[in-house]
Amino acid sequence: MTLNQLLPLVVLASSLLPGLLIFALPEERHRTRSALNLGGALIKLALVLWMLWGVYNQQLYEVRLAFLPGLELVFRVGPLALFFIILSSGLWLVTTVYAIGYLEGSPNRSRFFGFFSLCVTSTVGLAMAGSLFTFLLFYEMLTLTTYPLVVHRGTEAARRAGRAYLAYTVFGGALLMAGTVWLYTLTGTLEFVPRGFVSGLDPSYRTQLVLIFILLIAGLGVKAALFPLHGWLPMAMVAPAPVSALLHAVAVVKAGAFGIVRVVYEVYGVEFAFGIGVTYPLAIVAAVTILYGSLRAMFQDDLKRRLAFSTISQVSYVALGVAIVGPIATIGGVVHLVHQGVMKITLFFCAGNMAETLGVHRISEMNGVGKRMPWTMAAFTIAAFGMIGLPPFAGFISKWYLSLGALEAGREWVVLLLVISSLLNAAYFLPILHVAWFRQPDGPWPEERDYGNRETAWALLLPPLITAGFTIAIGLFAAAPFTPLEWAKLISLREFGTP
Amino acid sequence: MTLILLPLAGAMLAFLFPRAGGRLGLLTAFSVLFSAIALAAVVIGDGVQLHLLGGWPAPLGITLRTDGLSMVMLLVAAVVGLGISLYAAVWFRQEPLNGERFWPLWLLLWSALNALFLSADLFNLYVTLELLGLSAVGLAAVAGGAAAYAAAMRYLLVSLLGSLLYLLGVALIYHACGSVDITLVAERLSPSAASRAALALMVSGLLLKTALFPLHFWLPAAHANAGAPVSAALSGLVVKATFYLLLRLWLELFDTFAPQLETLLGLLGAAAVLWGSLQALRQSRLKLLIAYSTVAQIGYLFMAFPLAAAAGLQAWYGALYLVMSHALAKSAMFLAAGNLRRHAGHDRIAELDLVAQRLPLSVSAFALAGMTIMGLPPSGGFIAKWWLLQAALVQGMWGWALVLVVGGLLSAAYLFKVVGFAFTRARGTHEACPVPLSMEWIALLLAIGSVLLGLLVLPPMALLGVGDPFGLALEAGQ
Amino acid sequence: MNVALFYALTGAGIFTLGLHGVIIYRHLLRKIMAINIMGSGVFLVLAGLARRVPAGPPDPVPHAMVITGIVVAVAATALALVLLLRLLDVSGSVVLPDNEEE
Amino acid sequence: MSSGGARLARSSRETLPVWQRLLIAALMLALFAGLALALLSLPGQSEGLRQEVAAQLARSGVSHPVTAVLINFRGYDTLLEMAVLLLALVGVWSLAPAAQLRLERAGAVLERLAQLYGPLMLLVAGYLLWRGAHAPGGAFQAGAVLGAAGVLMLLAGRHPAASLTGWPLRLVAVLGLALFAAIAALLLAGGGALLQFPPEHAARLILLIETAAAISIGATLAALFLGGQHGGGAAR
Repeated sequence: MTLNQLLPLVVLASSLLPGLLIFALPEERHRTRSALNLGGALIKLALVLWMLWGVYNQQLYEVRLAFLPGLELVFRVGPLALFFIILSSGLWLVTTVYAIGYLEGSPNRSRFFGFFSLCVTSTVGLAMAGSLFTFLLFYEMLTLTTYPLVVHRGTEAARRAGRAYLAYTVFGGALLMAGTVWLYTLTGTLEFVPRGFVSGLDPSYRTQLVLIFILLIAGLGVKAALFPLHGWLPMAMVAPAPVSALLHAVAVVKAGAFGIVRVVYEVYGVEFAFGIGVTYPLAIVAAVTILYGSLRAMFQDDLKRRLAFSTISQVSYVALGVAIVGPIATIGGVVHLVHQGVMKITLFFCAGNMAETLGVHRISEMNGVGKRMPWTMAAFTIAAFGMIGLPPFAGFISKWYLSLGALEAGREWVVLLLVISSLLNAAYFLPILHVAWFRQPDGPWPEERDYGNRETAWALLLPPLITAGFTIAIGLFAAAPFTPLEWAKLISLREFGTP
Repeated sequence: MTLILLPLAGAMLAFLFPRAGGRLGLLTAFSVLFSAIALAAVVIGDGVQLHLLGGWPAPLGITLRTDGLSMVMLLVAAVVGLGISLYAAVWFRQEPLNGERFWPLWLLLWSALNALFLSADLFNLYVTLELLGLSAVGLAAVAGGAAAYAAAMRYLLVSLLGSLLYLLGVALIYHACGSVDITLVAERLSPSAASRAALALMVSGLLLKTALFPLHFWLPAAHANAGAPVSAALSGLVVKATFYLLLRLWLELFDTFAPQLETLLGLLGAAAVLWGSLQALRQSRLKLLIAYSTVAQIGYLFMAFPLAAAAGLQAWYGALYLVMSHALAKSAMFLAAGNLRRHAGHDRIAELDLVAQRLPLSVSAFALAGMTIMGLPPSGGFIAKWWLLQAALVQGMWGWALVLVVGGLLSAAYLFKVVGFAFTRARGTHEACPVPLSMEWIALLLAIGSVLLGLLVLPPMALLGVGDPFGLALEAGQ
Repeated sequence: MNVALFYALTGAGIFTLGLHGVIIYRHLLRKIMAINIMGSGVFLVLAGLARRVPAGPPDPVPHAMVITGIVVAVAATALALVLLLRLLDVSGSVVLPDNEEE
Repeated sequence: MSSGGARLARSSRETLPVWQRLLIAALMLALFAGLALALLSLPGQSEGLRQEVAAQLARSGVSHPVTAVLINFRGYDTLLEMAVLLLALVGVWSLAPAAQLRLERAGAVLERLAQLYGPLMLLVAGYLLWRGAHAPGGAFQAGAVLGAAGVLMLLAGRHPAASLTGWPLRLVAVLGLALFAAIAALLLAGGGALLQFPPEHAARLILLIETAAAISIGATLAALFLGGQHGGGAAR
């Protein structure tokens, strides 16, 4: 086995092994556990950066393991996979730092960090999956590994949320599996290839292919929180903040969105999908989700629930981008995978900071919080501006490319949709900023903890500042090499075969 | 052949020296595992093994035959049997008298299993069935108490009834074909009223023993009221043995006889999946929930019959893979449930939150085994479900596919009903009985085994194919 | 109708009667007896049909099977009866409870 | 005993509704009709395996065909069947302590009978065993007579000494199976198939096995009659 074949497996192992070791670790070995966590995350990031350089230089990292007769376990790291891996492993590192600070002194940390690592392993695994079968395996594993994180707090509400989460995701997984098996019986292969592998089928299979598409997208749509399959996401907000951050910025919702990109581009092929008329309905669903999420977000007082509905809305930009069918819109959709991730994780970190430091959970309690926690609110503000789509922040780039792409594809209504969505974004983010910066505090905070002369613990403050910095940087220098935008263009060029 | 004599000798010694039952049992368990592995090596190397007992060829003598299918079953029994023996050795420290009763019965049961998997003689199979059934009944009654005795009684009646139906079928076959050797009968059997009646009798007898819906009525009580090692053996191995026999008869003798019957078996299987899962969902006691889950899982096995008629190999592989992984997973589950029960003194699911946090290994074992039951990757159950689903969809049999999917969802519902409590916080302290760590590890290792089956698929499949038990070599390319 | 067939048909009848008894009686002793009757029916079929030889002594193999079967039946009956006694001891009942779960 | 009888009478009155009984009866009739059809479809004449047995009888070590089948040709069935018998004993003992025999005092007639018939039955058993090699008879018949003798003794109130019902009884109960299995294993180790009796020693080996089997069967049957483990009262 050559180094290039080994590398994907090592990347998987770099979070799998720490995860398993952490389970075995006694609860009170905090330092060892943190060392394992951070060490694994750093090693993974280093390896991924190495692969980034390799992929940029046309290297291919691929490994095939015999699994079932006729079905191999394929891991292949191309530009798209790497895009998602960078996002996951980068944000894993940041979130780990945050989680160590956040969970200081709370029980069951071995369990938490163990599943946390497994969750990242699943995410990276499904990013590297070179076939729908491999993808399915890790997709289901992701469900199982995130469940314990959702119910981690062990309260009645957490258990209810966990039940809802499972009901949705297991159902979605079953649909995805049914679709995958069905597809396999038609094609005999499940490997992702540019422009898809179903286009060669006899036209008489068209109806079946449409049904399979619906199954697959519905299965993925549960995790991507497409309307009406989004119900679990706001409920899952009972989880600890690092989990919300990870679930909603990186692992779960992005796994769904990423899967939709894979299915449209590398299973069906975008032209073929367009030809059998499934992309337009997908665009409609995405558009409805965008509006619905934004509207619901406006009426939430609970900060994390507002962010959750915002996620529902924003993740659908990805689906919208691929469903518009056009190279530029695709770049906009794909780049939003990373942009939305970086911005949303910042917001969740900040929300967590306020909850942890001041006991503030509701927007109505946030009066004057900017004076008490200026750094946190600064990061929050940057990310919120990015979400709204103000230049020069990251979100602007996504929306710009989506609009351009829509115009190019002759879908003017999408531009209108984006404008409305941005206005709605502003309508639910700006009031938060207003109360935080310009109102006076009502009195003492609900549950204030003392961190001396700092506004909160370093481990809690640093991560949002870093991600907020990224939000500015990847927007401002979008044209520099190795930014998400440039990489998305590379993906479009190399994997989707579009100019 | 040592596979039969070893546990038999162990049983006799355990009967003679009751106090040493545990040590003898472990010794037997390890030696059985070793000889099973040795036999597997021979089977892989040289193909199907025939052993003419007494040196007499069929039809006069009895033949033992080991092909891939038998070998897989023997290995499953050896691995699960070792796990159960190790567990029982610790479990019965608290109830030594029951331990003295357990060991001879358990080792006799094990010899019956091995004898059943090896035999290629219909009448001899009847004797092994009786040996199996009676030892299982004896084990089910070991725990004592009115509920266990009533369950064992029902089990005994069902078991005897099933055996007699089977035996009458054998009688008809002998008088129709002049032999009870499976291979010879397969050559001589022609569709006639006698052979159809034999088919009906033997199949219904075995269905009764395998507890296919609606003949499952005896199973939940019998499996749930026994001690943990016994439940594990009954649910993990004994029902699998009768299913194996049914499958063997089907493949060798009756596969061309009655296509309608295939559909019937499949329908009953589908009903079992749905009914068993719904019942499991309703249960408030953990062990009953697991027992009903067995009823449901048995249903999947029978759904393979109509699927195999159309799609062949994949469906059988799916069923066999389910047999293997379910044997491991279900025994792990019952053992884990035994740990929880011993710890808490009860197995009411809603009150398990008091104990689940203190036995993380047992809860992990339960959850990992649950993955197989739900058919989620990576686990043997996932592989099985993949094949079954593929077999259904390749023929456009949407109804079967739907049942497979819905069954998986239902199993997730009832299993997470239990797992969910593992994460809730214990409300204060209570009188807890300590559980030895070894008992937790054994359950966990068996559960890990069921997961590993989902990762290492090719070796068991290669073994399964030895001797082409499914008679579908031409389709093997698929 | 030859003798062998007559025995076999009688055996089938006894088997059916036994099965009938197993189903309709609730008393466990009757059920156990009914099962034994079923067994006798099977043995009669086995041994009866062994006489279908043209001449001379009958086919010995079914006879051996019947002997084996009888021993098994004796063993099973002994177990069943003792189980019944225990059940009677513990629960005071000679019928199976309807409720299958508790 | 009488209370058991009352229960029997009471519960037998709790019968099923008429329509169910009719339905079951109809089903049974259908079953019988099916079986009859099946039996009628069998060929009217059949040799079975008579010729094969006859051809090999000379090499089997006995001259009676049924015994040859039981102990030699299908000896493995018999081995397992001994295991079933042992299993019954194990099962029964694991269930219950020895039942208190409900006949408080045996009548004089019974005692006298036991005295008379005991030795006679032993003799009959021995004869049947010996005879089995070339005529109907053999280990099972002999064992059954032995068992009956044991039952008679028990009924007559002649319980065996406590020292005999523990370990010695266990040993006697496993003797037949153990010897059978041991010979089987030795033959296997000697390079032959399991239970492949060398023709020149077959007669002696079979007699040995049969003797042990008859003793075990007799002891087991009598012990089963007792219905529980002697001296195992602690379990109650």
